[in-house]
Amino acid sequence: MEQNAIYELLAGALGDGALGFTENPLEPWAAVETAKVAEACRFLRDDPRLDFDQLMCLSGIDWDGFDEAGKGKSVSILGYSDDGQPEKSDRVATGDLGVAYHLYSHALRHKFTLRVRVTRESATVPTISGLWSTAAWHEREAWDLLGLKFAGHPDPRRMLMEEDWVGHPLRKDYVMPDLWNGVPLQGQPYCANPFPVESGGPDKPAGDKPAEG
Amino acid sequence: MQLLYDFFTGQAGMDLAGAHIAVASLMAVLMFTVMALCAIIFTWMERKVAGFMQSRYGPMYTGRWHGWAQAVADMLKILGKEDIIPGEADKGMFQFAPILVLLGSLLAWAAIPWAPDFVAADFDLGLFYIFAVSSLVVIGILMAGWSSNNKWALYGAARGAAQMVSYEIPLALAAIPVVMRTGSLNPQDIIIAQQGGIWNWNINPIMNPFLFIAFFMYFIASIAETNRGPFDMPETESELVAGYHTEYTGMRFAFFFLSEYANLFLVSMIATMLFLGGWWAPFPGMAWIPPALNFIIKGVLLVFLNMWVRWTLPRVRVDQLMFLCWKVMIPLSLLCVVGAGLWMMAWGQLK
Amino acid sequence: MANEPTMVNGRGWGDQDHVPGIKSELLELNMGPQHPATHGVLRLLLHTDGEIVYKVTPVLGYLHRCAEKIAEGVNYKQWVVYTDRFDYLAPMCCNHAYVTAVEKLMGQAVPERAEHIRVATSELSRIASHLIALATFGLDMGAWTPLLYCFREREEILNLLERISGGRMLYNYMIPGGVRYDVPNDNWVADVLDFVDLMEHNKLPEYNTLLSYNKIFIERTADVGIIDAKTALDYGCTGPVLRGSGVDFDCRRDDPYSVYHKFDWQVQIGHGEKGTVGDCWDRYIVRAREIEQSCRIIRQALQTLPDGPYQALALKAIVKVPAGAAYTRVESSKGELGHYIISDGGQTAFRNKVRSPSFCNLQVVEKVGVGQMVSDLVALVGSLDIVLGEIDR
Amino acid sequence: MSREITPPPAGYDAGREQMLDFKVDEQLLQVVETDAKNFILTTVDEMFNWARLSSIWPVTFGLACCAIEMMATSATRYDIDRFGAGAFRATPRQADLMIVSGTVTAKMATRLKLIYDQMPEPKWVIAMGSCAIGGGPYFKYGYHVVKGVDFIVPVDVYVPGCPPRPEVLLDGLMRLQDKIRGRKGRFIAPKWVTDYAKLIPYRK
Repeated sequence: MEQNAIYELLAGALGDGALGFTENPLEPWAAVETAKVAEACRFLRDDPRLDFDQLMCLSGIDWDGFDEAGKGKSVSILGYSDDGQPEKSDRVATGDLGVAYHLYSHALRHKFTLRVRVTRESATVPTISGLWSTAAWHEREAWDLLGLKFAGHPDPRRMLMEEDWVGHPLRKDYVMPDLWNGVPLQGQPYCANPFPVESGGPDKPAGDKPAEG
Repeated sequence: MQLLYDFFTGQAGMDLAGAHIAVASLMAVLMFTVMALCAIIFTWMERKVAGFMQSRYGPMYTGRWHGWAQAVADMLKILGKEDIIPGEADKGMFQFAPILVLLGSLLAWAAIPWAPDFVAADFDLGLFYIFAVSSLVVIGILMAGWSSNNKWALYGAARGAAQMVSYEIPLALAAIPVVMRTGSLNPQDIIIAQQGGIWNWNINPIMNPFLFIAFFMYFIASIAETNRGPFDMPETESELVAGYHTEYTGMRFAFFFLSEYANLFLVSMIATMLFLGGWWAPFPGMAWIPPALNFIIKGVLLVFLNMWVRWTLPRVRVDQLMFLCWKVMIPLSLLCVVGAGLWMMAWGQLK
Repeated sequence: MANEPTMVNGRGWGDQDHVPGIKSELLELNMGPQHPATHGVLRLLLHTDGEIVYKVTPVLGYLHRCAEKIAEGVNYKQWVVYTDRFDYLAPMCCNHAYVTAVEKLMGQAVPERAEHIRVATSELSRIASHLIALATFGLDMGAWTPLLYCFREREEILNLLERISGGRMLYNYMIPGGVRYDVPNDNWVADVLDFVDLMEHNKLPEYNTLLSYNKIFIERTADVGIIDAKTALDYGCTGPVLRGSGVDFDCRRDDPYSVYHKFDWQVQIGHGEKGTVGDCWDRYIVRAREIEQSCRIIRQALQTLPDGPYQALALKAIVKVPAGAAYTRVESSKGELGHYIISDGGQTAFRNKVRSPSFCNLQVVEKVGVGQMVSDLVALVGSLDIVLGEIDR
Repeated sequence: MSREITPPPAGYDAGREQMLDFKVDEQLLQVVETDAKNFILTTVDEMFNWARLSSIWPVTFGLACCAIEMMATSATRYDIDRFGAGAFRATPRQADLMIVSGTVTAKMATRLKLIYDQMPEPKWVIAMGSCAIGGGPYFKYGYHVVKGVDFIVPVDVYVPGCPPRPEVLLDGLMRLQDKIRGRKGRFIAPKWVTDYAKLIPYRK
C-alpha cells in the first residue's frame, strides 16, 4: 500500500492526533501527536489492512541546532582536543527531541515512518514496548543516549552506559567527560598528531615547499 | 620384584620387614616419578596431537625438536607462579583438595602390573582396589569446587560428582565379565589368563562377543571417568570457564593437571590389562619385545584414541550424559555380564 | 517484564521450596563479560536453579565505542572506517550498508562494475562471517577442531580481500559512488572463482560431516532454543535467525538493493529437519546453506563482471549530502543492517542511527533463554551469532 | 616511557590530581637485583626465565575486532602454539599474559582491572591494536573509550595496528619473550601503578 494511503487510514483512526504527512521522494513520513503515538502504533499493527508486524528501527533524535535551511550549518558537537582534554562550550541547548519509528509489514511488504517531537524539558514519549518487544531495548538505548523518557517502560534502565553515568551523550550539547568513577577518559598528548596541520603532513615538514609539477 | 627382595635381604642385609619397607618406598618414589613423567609426556602429546588434527604444528620451538620440552617448561613455569588462595575460600579444604585428587590416582597406580614380575603392590584384590581408590578423585573435585567459593567451580564440581559417581557403575560392571572369565581379581592373573596371542585376548569377539562389547563400555565410561571430551562436564571450558579448578593457581592447579593425565593413562592401562592382553605381545613370535614395553605401547595407543575422540567430537549436555549412563550404559553392561556368563557356561569357559 | 517474577514449570521467584521448611533461593550467576561463550564482552546475568535458567538479563555496553556520536563529528567518507568496526566479521557488508544509505540520500548512481565488485566482496565477507559463526558455534558445543578448519578457509578469503582492498581484516573499501580500487589484474577473479568452487564442493561437505550431521551435535542443538516465527518477528529478529524460524524473508530479495536482483539464488529457511522449526540447528544450517548461495552469487557476479568505471565520483571528491532523512537497510551477514541518516545538507550527518541486527537478535534471549539449561543457553547465544561491536556500537 | 601530561586546570578534585601525577620515572620499572651473583642462582634464574618465556599462557580475553585477529593468530596458519603460547586459559587464575585485544571502554576498564588483578604473578600485558594503545580512531569523540589501556594496567608490549596482523602479534610475543629473557631478580610493580590502581573500583 502507498504511504499516503496508509496515512489516510491512520488519520481516520487517530482524528486530530495525526499532525500531517510530508511527501518526500526519499522517505515520506507522518507526524503524530506525542501522546497518541502508542495508539497510532497499535492501530498500524493491528489493522488487517496495514498489518505492520515488524518495528525495523526506533531512533531518538536531538533536533537542537538543526539547520532547517539545509545548508549544512547545524551546530557542531563537542569532542576532545588534540591534547585529549574535553572541549567546552557556553551554548545552551534549547531544541526539541524527537523519535522516529520505522515500520515494516512482512505480509504486505510496505513501510511506514512515524515521527514525534517533544520539548527538551518534558522529553517523555509513551512506550510502545508492549506492541513490539524489540522496542524495549531501542527505547532503553534512546533513554541512555538521548535522555528520552518512555512513559510506562517496563525496565527503564540505561542500555549501554552504567547507571551512574552523567549526561546523555548523543545530545548536541554533551560535554565529553574526563573521568568517570576513577576511570580516566581524557587522552594523553602522545595521541596528538605530531605533525601540525600547517606543516602539510608527515611527508612535507613545515617550511618545505611542496614539490611543483 | 623377587630380585629386589633378594637384593635388600641379601646384599643390604635387612630382615624381611625392612626389605618390605625399602621396596615399598622405592616403588612409591618410582611410581610418582613415572606418573609425573607420564603427565609431562602426555601434555606434550596432547598438544601435538591436537595440533596435527587441526592442521597446524603445535609446540615447535621449546627445546628445539618439535617443542619436546614444552611440558617441562609448562611445569616449571607453573611451579614459579604466585599461589593465590581466594579470601572467601575455605582454606583448609582448598589446600587439601588437589592433594586428594592426586592421591586418588597415585594410589591406584600401585596395583598396575607392568611386567610379569613387576608390580608395586601385588595383591589379590588388585582390581577391586584400583576401582576403590580412584573414587577418591570425586571427593577431591567436589571439595575443590565447594571450597573455591566460586559459582562456576561449584557448578563444575556438582556436575563432576554426578558424572563420576554414575560412570563408576558401568566402569566396574564392564570389568566383571573379565573377572568371570579369569576367576580372579588379581591383575596378574587376569593378564596371565590371556596368554597366547591376540586371539586369546579378552577383546576377541569370536571368543566371547560380550567381552568385546564390554571393552567399548569400559572405554566410553573411562572417558567420562577421566573428565575428558566429549564428557568433560566438570571443566566445560565454553560453559563453566574452567570448572572446578577455576580458582586454582600455580602448584595446586598443576596437581589437577597432573592427576588428569595420570588418570588418563591409568584407565588406559586398566583397559589394556583387562581386554588387550596386558604385557603379552600380540603374536607368539614377538616374545622378544620386553613385556613392559608391550604394556606401555598399548596404553599409549589407547591414550591416543582418547585424544582423537576428544579433539573430534562436540560435547554432550549434562542431562544427556546422565541419560547415557543410567538408561543406556548400565543396562547394556548388565546385559553384558549376564550374556558373557551364559556364553561362558555354554562353551565351558567359566571358572 | 524484567522485574516481574518469571514462572517456569509453575514455579517462580518466591516459590522455590523444594523441601518443606527449607527456603532456597535462585543462584545469581554472572556470565561474562570475560567468558569464553559470550563471543566478546557480552554479560549475561543469569538466575538459575541448578542447571535451569529462570531469568536472563543481558547487560550490554562493554564495547560501546560511541560510533553514532562520531558520525556527527566526522564526514561521510571518514565514517566508512567506523562501519568496518561494527561487524568486524563481515566489514564489507557493513561498508555496503552505509554507502548504500549515503548514496540513496545523495541520489547518486553507482557504476555497474562497482556494484558487481561490491556484491562479490560483500558475499565473500558474508562467507567469512558465517564461517566464524559455524566455528564458534561448534566451539560452544565443545568441538574445537571445526573452529580451526573454518579459520583456515577464512584466511583464504582474507587473502583475496586483501588483494583487492589492501586491508587484511578491516577494509574501508567502499566509498559513496563506487569502490576505492578496481579489481587487481593479477588473476584475482579467477582465484575467487577457484576458491568459491573449493568452498562449495570441497569444504562445505567437510564441515557437514565433521559437525552439521554429527549425532552429538544434533542432540545438542535440535529442539533447543526454539524461536517461533511470531516471537522472531515480535523481537525484530532478522537474518539467519528469522529465516531459521521459517520466515521467508531476505532484504537482498524482498527489499532489493545493489544488483542482487540480477542473480539467480535462493533464500534458505529452516525446515525443522532435526527438530522443531526455529531451533538452534535450523539457524546453524541456514548459515551453512547460505554459504552455498553466496558462492553462487559470487560466481555470477564475477562471471558477468562488466567493464567500465568503478567510481562515479573522484576519489578525493568531498561528499555532500542534500538535506533529508532516510532509513536504508541491507542484508548484512547477521541480518538487517539499517542506517537512519538525517542530513542537514552538510558534510557530516546530523544524526546517524544504526539499527544493528545483532542488537535486535540478542534481545530474544530474554524470552527464549528462560527455562533452558545453562548449556542450552550457551547454544542459544552461539546460534544467534552476535557480534558485540555491532550491538554496542 | 615518558608520561608527560598537561597539568589539569584548577578545580579538579584531589584524587584526580593524584592519579595523573605520573612523573615518577625513577620508580618506573624498578627492578631489585639479586644480591648473590653466584652461579647457581643465576642458572636458576635463567631456567625459570626460560620456562616462563616458553610457556606464556594467555587469558581468553577478547574485547573487539583485534580479538578476531588474536583468534586467527592461534588458528592454523599462524599458530601461536608453536611458541608455547597456545594454551588459552579461560580463567585468569591460570594465565600469564593478558592480550588486551581491542577498545577498552569505561565500563570494561573496571572489569579489565579485576581480571588483571586476578592473574597470579608474574604476569604480562600486551596492548594489541591502536585502541588499546591510545584510543585509536575513537580518540576524538570517544566519550566512553579509555584512551590507552596503560591508564588502567601496566603494559609490557605495545603492538600497533588496526587491527595488527597476526605476524605483528607474534612479533610482539617474541619481544615479550626477549623482555622475560633479560629479566633479573624480582619484579616490583611501580608505585604509581599500585597507587593509581586503588582508585578504580571493582565492579561485577
